[in-house]
Amino acid sequence: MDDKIVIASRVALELAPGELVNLGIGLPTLVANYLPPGVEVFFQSENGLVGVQPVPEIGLEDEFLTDAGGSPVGAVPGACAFDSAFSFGLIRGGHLSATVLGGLEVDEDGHLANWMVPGKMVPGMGGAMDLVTGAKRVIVAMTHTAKGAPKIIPKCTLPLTSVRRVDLVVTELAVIAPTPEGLVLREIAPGVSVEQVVKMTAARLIVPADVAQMPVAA
Amino acid sequence: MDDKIVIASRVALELAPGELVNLGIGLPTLVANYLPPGVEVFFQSENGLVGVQPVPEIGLEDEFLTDAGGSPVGAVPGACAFDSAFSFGLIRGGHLSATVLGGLEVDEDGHLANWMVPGKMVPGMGGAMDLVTGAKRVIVAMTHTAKGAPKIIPKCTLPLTSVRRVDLVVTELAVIAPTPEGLVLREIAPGVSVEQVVKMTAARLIVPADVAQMPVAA
Amino acid sequence: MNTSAVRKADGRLPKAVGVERAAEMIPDGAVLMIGGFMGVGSPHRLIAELVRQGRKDLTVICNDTSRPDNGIGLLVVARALRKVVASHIGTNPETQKQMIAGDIEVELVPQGTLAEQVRAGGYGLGGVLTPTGIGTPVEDGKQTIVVDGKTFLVEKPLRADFALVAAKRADYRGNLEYEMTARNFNPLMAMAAETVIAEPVEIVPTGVIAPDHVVTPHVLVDYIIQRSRPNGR
Amino acid sequence: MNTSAVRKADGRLPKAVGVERAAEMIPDGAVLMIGGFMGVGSPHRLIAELVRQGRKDLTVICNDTSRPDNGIGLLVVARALRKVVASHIGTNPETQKQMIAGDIEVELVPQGTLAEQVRAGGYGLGGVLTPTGIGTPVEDGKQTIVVDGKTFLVEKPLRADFALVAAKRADYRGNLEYEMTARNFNPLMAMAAETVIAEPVEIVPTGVIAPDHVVTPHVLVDYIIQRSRPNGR
Repeated sequence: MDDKIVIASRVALELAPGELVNLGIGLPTLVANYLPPGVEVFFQSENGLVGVQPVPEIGLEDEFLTDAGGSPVGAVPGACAFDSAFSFGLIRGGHLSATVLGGLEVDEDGHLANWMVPGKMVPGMGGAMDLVTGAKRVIVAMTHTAKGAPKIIPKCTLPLTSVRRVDLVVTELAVIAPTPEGLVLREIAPGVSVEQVVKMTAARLIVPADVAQMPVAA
Repeated sequence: MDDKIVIASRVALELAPGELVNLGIGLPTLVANYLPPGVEVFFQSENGLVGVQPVPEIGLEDEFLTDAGGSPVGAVPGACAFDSAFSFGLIRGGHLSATVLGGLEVDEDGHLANWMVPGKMVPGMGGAMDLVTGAKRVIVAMTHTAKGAPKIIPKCTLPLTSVRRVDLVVTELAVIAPTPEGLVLREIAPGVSVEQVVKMTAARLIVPADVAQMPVAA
Repeated sequence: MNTSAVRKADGRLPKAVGVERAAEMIPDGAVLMIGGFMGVGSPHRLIAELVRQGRKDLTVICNDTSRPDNGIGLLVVARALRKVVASHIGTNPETQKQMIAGDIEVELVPQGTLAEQVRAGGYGLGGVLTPTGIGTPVEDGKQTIVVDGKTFLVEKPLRADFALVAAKRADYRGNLEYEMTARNFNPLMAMAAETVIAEPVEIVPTGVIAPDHVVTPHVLVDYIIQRSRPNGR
Repeated sequence: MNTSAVRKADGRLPKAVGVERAAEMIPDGAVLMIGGFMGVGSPHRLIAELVRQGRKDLTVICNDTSRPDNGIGLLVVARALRKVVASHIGTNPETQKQMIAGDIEVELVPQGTLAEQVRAGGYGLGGVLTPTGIGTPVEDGKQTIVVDGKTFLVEKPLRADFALVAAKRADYRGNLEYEMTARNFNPLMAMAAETVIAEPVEIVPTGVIAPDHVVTPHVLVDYIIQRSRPNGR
């Protein structure tokens, strides 16, 4: 199965009915496709909307209704539009149940780096720093390695997004929970061994006796 | 002529077309009645409206459209309603051309005291401190004396409303401009002598050679 | 906040509750934000019910204590309050009387500062930097800060256990719309409390309020007070 | 801001100006705030006209520099900018290229901080106390403050010479209403500049926009861009 689907479908299980959730551009956006039936989650787009949904049908795009990447979206009944200060009031003020973001590095302190590679890529942090600082739960959705190199490492080498410890890291291989004691391996993907995950992870992993198997999309 | 009418009609001449103005409850509210013909001024009410006007006709009152004293008002075409933070953003942010307030004391530094008499009257400052701190021009509209005692004094004895120097003081006897040099007597009311004004004023007044006569409502 | 309400199929609690039930959620000693300006835009049914249930020792953050026979003034007269944080109490002699007698603690705050403090509490900001109050008794005991050579007061964020807000309309989900000067502190308070209870004049189907006209999104609103029923049924 | 426009009978300047005239008011070297998010809600006619007139050395405060062929991106490609304050430049390789070459100064700010800085500039607040950026490069060289044991960054207010804002509708007076995600930074910027120029999609008679739906009151708006005329007349 595609790595992205494994990750997105697993993250979807973290979201409860009625929650307000922000999905980052790219992989995190896929999460919306894998919500269990009957679970209605409200999606925020930081450019100013609660109630984002995909454009329901070709031809219904609206140039003034877009996601944070500038792509057309739709709005559910009961959606609400607002300015950027209000949008980040929701984010910074703890009104967001969860944010799902991509990551470049996560370390043993649960710190995330995902907004710049000095000298190479300086796109800017956009809303990421506020999201990681303010959301009730921060879920990192990323591939376990980049070009074979582990992304979960002892100490971030890239500039941090926030000093707040993230709550969960979901990769195509494992689900890892940063805790005050360190990174705890909670689940492993079907067909993957604990040893394989440990090998692909540069950071120290705490491996409990009961590592569950990751539930993934059927 | 009634003292209040003298004061209100003189203050009205200070307002220019298109300005945004906040009138305090009581005497300052009367100013709106004396605008010169053709001068359209926009009145703000700090409880959340730009475009206040009197209720046009008995029976058109709206329980949700009131002034800062809770009394029914009307709204001009093109009025705008907003929350309290926005309302004070207009005030504190310098978007208000002028505020007209009552006063208990004004002193030689141009400081105003108008919100409490310790041990006697502690109503609270409401919006007065923000108005005096933030408006482009602060115009004090008050009677020259209270029970015969001067209200324009060397140094305020009551707690200040702001350390900002007010711009103009209009009483039934005189128009006085606080300046860095002190209180300058600009105008005297018809039938009043400079000596009389000086006598009714406890603060030192700077009296230029050319003290004009106060224009008052016909 | 636990209620015994039956959960919906998706696990969520219903939002529409009777005014009695809503008031019962609020314990003695709670910290409340209550919207309204001289009673305009105050949740009058909730206030009356709190008085009827005999609530005590409340702390109320509000613009003013209105008049003795109106809005938050009724809570003062019923001696339901231990403390008031407000910008103005001058129109309610009962508040002044209880304050002088030492029965109620009153903290007076400039109106614009109060609005920003409530907003800061809801927006996750560390405080408010304002020039208002510098050189006056408002400054006493407070931290100041110099930014680019100018001195500002550092006013702390405010939060509450409950926000009781009045709205013109709610939809089934709890999106809120306000009317004219009845908006005032309501949308700010709806951001700044653990539990938000809204008392709308009207309740309309979801979608009736256009997204651009919703002022308080439903995700902030925990409960809406049910319509009052004809003949009390 | 002086213009040679004929004054109205009451002494006020007319608000409706042609896009050429509006752009002419903005000198080289001016500090601008420009609304929009990835070009959505940006004043496209004003931007195109600034490019056409060859404006130079502008400082622009904005959420992002969009793409090279869209919105604020066009100003970057035209090399009209000396400095950009933004939260994101990643979708415009031209901005990154000019930044690396030292042709343009880029100051990156977290989006929520940027929104509050613009708001603080317009609201007369001394700055923003935010937890965002603590312990990251954003903190470098900045003042911090401890409030109730928590540390916050002190981020300064932002102001501009001109705010160029896009709106869905203006009325004759200049009241503005926005549409969906095209609102973004526009209403905040309309509070924070000496001169505010609004580019509405539609212009409607005064009174058409209900007071509860006006987001930016006309008193903040100095000019509105006239309708584009059929056949350029």
